[in-house]
Amino acid sequence: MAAVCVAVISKQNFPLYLRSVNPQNEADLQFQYLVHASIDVVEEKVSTLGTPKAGQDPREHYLGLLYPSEQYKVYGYATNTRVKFILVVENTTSQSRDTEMKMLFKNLHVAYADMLCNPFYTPGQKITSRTFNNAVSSIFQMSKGFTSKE
Amino acid sequence: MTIYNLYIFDRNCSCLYYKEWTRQKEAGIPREEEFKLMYGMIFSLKSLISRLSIISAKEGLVGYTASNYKLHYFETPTGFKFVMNTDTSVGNVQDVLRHIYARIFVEYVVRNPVARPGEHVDSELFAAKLDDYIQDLSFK
Amino acid sequence: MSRQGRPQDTRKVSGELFSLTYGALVAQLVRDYEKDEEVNQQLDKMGYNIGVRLIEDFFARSQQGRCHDFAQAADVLTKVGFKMFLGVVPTVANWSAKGDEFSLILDQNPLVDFVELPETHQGLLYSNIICGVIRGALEMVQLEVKVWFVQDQLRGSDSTEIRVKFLKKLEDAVPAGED
Amino acid sequence: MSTSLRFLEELLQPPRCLVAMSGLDVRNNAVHRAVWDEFTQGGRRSERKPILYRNMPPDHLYPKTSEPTNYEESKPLGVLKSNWLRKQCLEVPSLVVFFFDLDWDESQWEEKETECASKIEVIRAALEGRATEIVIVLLQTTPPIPVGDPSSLTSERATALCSLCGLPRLNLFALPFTDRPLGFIIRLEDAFYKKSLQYYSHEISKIKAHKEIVMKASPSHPLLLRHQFKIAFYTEMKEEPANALKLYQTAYNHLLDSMFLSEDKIMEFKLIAGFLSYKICQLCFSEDEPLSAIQQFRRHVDRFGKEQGTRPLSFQHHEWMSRQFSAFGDIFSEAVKRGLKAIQTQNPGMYYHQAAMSAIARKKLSHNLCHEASITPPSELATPPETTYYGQRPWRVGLTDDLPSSKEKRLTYIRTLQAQEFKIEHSWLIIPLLSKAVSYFKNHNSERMISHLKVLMGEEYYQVKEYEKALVLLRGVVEVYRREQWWKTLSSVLQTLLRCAYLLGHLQDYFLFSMELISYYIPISTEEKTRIQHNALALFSGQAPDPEPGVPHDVQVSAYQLWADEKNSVQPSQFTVQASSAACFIECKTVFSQSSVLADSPIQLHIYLRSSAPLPVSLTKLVVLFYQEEYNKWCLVGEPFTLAPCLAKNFAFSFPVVQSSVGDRLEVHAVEAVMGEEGGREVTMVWSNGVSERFTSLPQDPAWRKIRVRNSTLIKPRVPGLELGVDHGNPALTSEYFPLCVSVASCEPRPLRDLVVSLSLTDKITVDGKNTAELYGAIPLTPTAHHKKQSLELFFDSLDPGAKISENVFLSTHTIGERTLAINASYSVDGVVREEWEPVTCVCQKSFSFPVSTVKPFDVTYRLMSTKFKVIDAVSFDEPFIWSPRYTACRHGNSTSTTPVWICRLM
Amino acid sequence: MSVTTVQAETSQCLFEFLHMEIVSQLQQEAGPDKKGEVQQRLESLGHRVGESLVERTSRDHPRFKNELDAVVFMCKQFWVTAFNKNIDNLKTNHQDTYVLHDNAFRLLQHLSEGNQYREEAQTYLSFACGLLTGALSNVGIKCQVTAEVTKMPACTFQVKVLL
Amino acid sequence: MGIISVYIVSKAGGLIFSHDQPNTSAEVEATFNCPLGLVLEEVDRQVVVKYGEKHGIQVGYSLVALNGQPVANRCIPDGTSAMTVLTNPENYPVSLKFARLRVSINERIMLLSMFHSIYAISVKLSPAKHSSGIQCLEADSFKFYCFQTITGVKFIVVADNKQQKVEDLLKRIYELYADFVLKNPFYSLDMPIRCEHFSTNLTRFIEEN
Repeated sequence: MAAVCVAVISKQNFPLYLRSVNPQNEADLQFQYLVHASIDVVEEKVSTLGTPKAGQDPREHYLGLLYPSEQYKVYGYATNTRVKFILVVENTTSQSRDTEMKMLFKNLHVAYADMLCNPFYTPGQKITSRTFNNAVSSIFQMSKGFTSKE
Repeated sequence: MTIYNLYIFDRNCSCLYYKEWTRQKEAGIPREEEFKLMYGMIFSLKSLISRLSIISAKEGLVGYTASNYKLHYFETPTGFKFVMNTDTSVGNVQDVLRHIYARIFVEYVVRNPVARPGEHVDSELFAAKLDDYIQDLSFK
Repeated sequence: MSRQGRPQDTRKVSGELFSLTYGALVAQLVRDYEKDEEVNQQLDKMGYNIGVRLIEDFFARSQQGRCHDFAQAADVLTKVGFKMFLGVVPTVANWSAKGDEFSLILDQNPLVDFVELPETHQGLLYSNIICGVIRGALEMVQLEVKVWFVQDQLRGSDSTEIRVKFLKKLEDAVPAGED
Repeated sequence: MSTSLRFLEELLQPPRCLVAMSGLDVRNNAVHRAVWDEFTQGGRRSERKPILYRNMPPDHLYPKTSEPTNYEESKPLGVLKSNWLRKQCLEVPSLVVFFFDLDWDESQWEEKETECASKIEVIRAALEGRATEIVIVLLQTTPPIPVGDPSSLTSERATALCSLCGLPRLNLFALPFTDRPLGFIIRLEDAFYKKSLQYYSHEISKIKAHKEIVMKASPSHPLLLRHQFKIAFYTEMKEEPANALKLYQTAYNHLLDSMFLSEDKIMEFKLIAGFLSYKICQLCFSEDEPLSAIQQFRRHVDRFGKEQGTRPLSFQHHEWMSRQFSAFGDIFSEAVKRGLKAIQTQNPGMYYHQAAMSAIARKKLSHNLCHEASITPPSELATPPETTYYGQRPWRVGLTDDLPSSKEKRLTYIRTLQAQEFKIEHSWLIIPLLSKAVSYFKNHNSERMISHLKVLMGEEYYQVKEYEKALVLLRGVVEVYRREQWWKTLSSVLQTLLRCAYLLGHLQDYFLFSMELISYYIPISTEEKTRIQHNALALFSGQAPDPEPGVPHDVQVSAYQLWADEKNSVQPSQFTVQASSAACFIECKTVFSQSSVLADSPIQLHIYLRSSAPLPVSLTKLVVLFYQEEYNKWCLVGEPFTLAPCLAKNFAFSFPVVQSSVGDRLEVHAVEAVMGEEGGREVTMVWSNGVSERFTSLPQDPAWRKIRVRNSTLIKPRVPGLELGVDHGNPALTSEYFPLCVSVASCEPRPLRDLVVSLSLTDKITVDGKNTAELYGAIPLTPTAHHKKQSLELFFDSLDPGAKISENVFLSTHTIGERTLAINASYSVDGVVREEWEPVTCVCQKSFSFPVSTVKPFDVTYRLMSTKFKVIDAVSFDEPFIWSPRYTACRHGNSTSTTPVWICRLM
Repeated sequence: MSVTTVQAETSQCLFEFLHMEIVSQLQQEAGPDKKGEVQQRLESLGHRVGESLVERTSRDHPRFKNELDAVVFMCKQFWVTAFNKNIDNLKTNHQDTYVLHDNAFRLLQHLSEGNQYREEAQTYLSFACGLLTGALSNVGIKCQVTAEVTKMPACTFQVKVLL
Repeated sequence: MGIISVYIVSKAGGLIFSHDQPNTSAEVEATFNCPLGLVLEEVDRQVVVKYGEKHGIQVGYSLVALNGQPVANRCIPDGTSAMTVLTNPENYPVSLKFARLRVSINERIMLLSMFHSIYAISVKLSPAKHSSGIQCLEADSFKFYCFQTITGVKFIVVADNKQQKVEDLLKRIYELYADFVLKNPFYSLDMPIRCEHFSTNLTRFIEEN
């Protein structure tokens, strides 16, 4: 499993940050569409506080798999502040473990919260922080590291 | 123990606070004069001591005893001066004065946003806290 | 209660309000003033006023007495002062030959935990308030000093260095009519 | 070849038992026709059995049976014969029903008897080697022999006929032809059904037997798969879905284990797997286990998704994938039609979407791989022959590997396939899938997903040159992306739209899209923006825009024409665009200098325009429209002006208050700016309410950000320059004419006109509905009704600056109490706001109210005293006493006066 | 006192001094009788801080069930992070109004235990008001917060939810 | 040794008798490199440490010798001021001897007259009725005892904290004064005391204690 795109989406569903592993290729635009489309599901899940699946806390930030497509799997996460994180991972046949996804999201969340604390950042604006960027890069790295079960 | 009165001076000779409890005798001059006089005396005593000391000039004034009263002196590194008069039976009260500084003065004057540095202390809260403290000291 | 168990985190948590408020303040000043220099000045000024009060709190908490030596003062400032309020202990270094000047070196500065300077404000001394505080505090113990930033992590340096210079020893005010 | 990747018809529908009917002359014989119809589409469907009837001439030749092979040594050449399913469903009957017109009381019984027997013989011959049974149905015109009458004749002849045809007695039926045969028909059908079930069971057991043998031979024999499939299929025919499902599943699993994926075998296994998976899913849904269906399908595509197969034909893989998805979409939607509840994250739309995505992938590949082959197609473009085994490569037939010849063959076939593939217009495969997907997502409020799909559709339409369709489709999604500020996506959509608009020669759209594309928000290169803006500007100098890069040449030509026509069209093209609702490249802010203005002071209004486009823009006109039309004439910039890039331009307006609007809030309704000149192409950009603050992502221009919008201001009345006073000696006395002196002094710089001072009683005291106070202009000699007023007005036609006048009015009250009077002075005066404007006439008001209390004129009290001046409270008859009255005037501090005392006596 | 509590203490008073200084600076800038302006600026500062602070404090807190859940969070974790203590009492009319009661509000503790400095005290609540609006708006509750000094150092914050 | 000095002050505030126990007042000699690291200051005819501490040299110590030469009146024998020497880096390293000097006689007179007036103030400022003035002034390391006779003469003893029963001691000194001074026909009141007997007896007496 390897994450290929990370996105942060504001309360009002503006794209605050969207980065794919290699931005220059045209897949980048595709991710834009993919992520935007997945907001539908996020909203659905958040509004109904998620469809409580077996053993899943409906109030959890982690929203699980939003949208399985042939190439990619799209995962979602929503903070208490209605900010949404989207992770797109390559769709290997193997299932990526929720625990791992959660970990990735947690890191992302921490990075975001810190970023927000930068006094020079205006909430609701595009995220340009270097530190945050680095955090995302390391998330890409980490995701590669995860050995996935068949 | 009997506590007669308390003077608090800041580093610029001004008396920020004065309070008396069981003072028996007035100096017979206006308060302001009295404060100046007190500060002057303290100042002179300090220099007297620092000159007379054979060890070093860092000598600090602790206080003095007269026939019927005792003056206790405590000075903070930042130059706040606490002068307290008690009856002669009282022993060393440095820690009492320190307490007044650290737990009452700093808490309710220094940390009181409305109180401007160098201004006369008029915080009722401070007065109250101080009074409580002095009161239950007196019972000891 | 989802408080992180990590002990050094609890300090952070309680320190957050301070550093965030400070951040908000700086950002505000940056918006209000044209030049970064003005902001730096303002910060120093505010720092001074804080230092004047803070030193009292410091003595109230610690059993420190007045220092009669600059080296000693530096020692107390870092080992007790910084530790108490910022939770970090800067290293004292680069004493001047005359022994009247030294540097405080912070390899970690809680004030700037989250801060990233905007490109347009490279002249900004974000943590300049610290200088003011030191100045104000020392002045209260009869030490007139000059304090300024030498290098700042925010501006790419790998550590933050604050320079403190001893100017003169101040005297107690002499009451009117005495000589 | 690609066609063979399609799911077989026979697979898609649940199979039905095949029963052949023979001896019915449907065309010429009305009775036969009726019978046939009754069987095939007769009523009482609920009671009918799943049987497929086929009418076959008695001499029909049924497919031959393959002579049983010896399994020990034979190597199977494939999994499934490509015609097998077809045979089972349409050709090999489980039962043959022979219809024969024959009544029991037939006169030439013997002839008929033999004729029938011979026919049976023919059929039996045709069915050589099959377990298919034959039954005879006698069509009889005479009504049936009443029950319970064992007519010896009937039974006799029946047995005879059977023996002659070599059939058991039970295989003979009689269908008396009445006007309602349905009852009989159904009974017959039941009988038939039993028999065909027997047939299929028999087939199953036969295969099972074979299977046993094979199993003994080797438990992983390739033939097993074939057997399992057949067994499962027959079971399904026998209408035992649960069992069928199990069997298919075992087959599928067996396939997964036993599969050995050599280059060329992949295709075959993939197809078979596809069949099995399809069957499994279909049955799962019908068995109401949607989740296991979905699970199976995911497993299926996950497993085979990576089996690309041979590179040069990898487009086939994606075609296959696409088919898998869409097929699953179909059965899923079937289930939904049957009432299954789909959810946002699990609905058929998803699978159609995936099908489309695979189709798109296929398209890409085929463009890359097949282009070359299409230019030089293989010499003999002979379509390869149908292979005997399903899904096998034609070049594998009877293959002995690695012969140069077969290598050669292989290549040509591949090239052939490629050439064919290249001819396909994929977009037409993709679009329907997408629109299906859309239709399903519509039910699961997935606006964004739908827009995404529409974008894909739009792109496809564009590629097949359906520009109108593309335009309509894409225009619909623009707002979705704009609203949530997904600028990247928005810009890609807009760029396609712009191309469409260009190719269609739509002037207005063309401008609309450019206008947004060149704005600050759209993240495209400045060069690109410059190019676009250049084109957009060219429009207004009457030129046609340069073609958008990347538009195919053939269509360009027509585009040129379209633009030329547009230009030469008789009436000039003028249109209006809502700039404030789009991310327009010009932004507008409206600022009134004050939050409120006085009626006689000038209104100051600033309009700021800022263009974020790379090139300067020249505008010909600027108009500010207010909700109060009377102001519209004031704010207008007639002469052309230019907006430099990223430089705010400020238009300051100042104008007088229209007196009629005093008290209102003056509000900007819209700001309009015009590009292009009269008579030519002309576009009016409209900012409603004069602001474009729709988007939060601010331009990097703090100065612009700092401009605070204030698009309305309150118009306050002018401050009156008048002193108004009332003198009176409160309190008033009941029923006196209480004088009130009203005085007015002007401090206006100019004479004031039609000054009216009005005085009125506000809170009144009434006694039984009648007012107890009136006002009088003057003391009436005889108080007649028309004098009495609750309010009265004093008219002074004009008053010079500094002049002062006063006048008396009178209040008469009948009851004591406190009353409030209101006084109000109104007048008009000319005010000069600016020298250059003609003076305005302002109406000013000044008013206040004051209390007047009414008291009794005086009080009389008295005391009674004895003659000794002792106060007493009663007097006695005939005894003198003293009466001492006391008068008190109530006004002016109770001055009392005591009159002399009176000595009185009652007698 | 454990180390951490000491540090919590000190950083608290560090904050108090900073706040104190900010106030006096604003007052100087604004000049006399510009109280409203000062308070407004304090609020906007607090607002920004609130936004950030809540993001961090609510990081590990499960998604809020509803409005009340969020407000309760503000009274507990959030207030603790900010001021090392809970809000002592929360009342609501179950429509749009919540009243948070702090029996000993940090920034009033050193001021008075009666009515002295009542005038001035108001200013020292503005920051906290901003803090709350910031935090609440960030969790999606648009609201107005007004504070009122009851008997110092106690005070109440009234949260009025805007619909 | 407990007692440091004995002073007698006339009721006019003049110092009429003073006796200092010869004591080995603290002395430190050390070699210094440039920079000195101590802040020196010239206080009436002496070079005194104003700020900074080194080698046990404390604030208030005065410079007594520079490279072995005695420093008198702020100058080394050749008349150059010590400060000028120390400000010039070439002169380093330099060996300096610092000592905590006893107050000069004039200063002593000044100080005690100052105390005389402080005494009066301390009476004035007394919050208690009919109190005397300062009887025992307390510093960190020593005490300053004062006994005033009815006639207004002040007997003053400076002693370290170890010294016991200074009050009686003062009485004894008073007796000595009465015996050897007042009874001396040549002594005129309020004049400096110059009687061998008195001083010898006093010294002996102090030694005894």
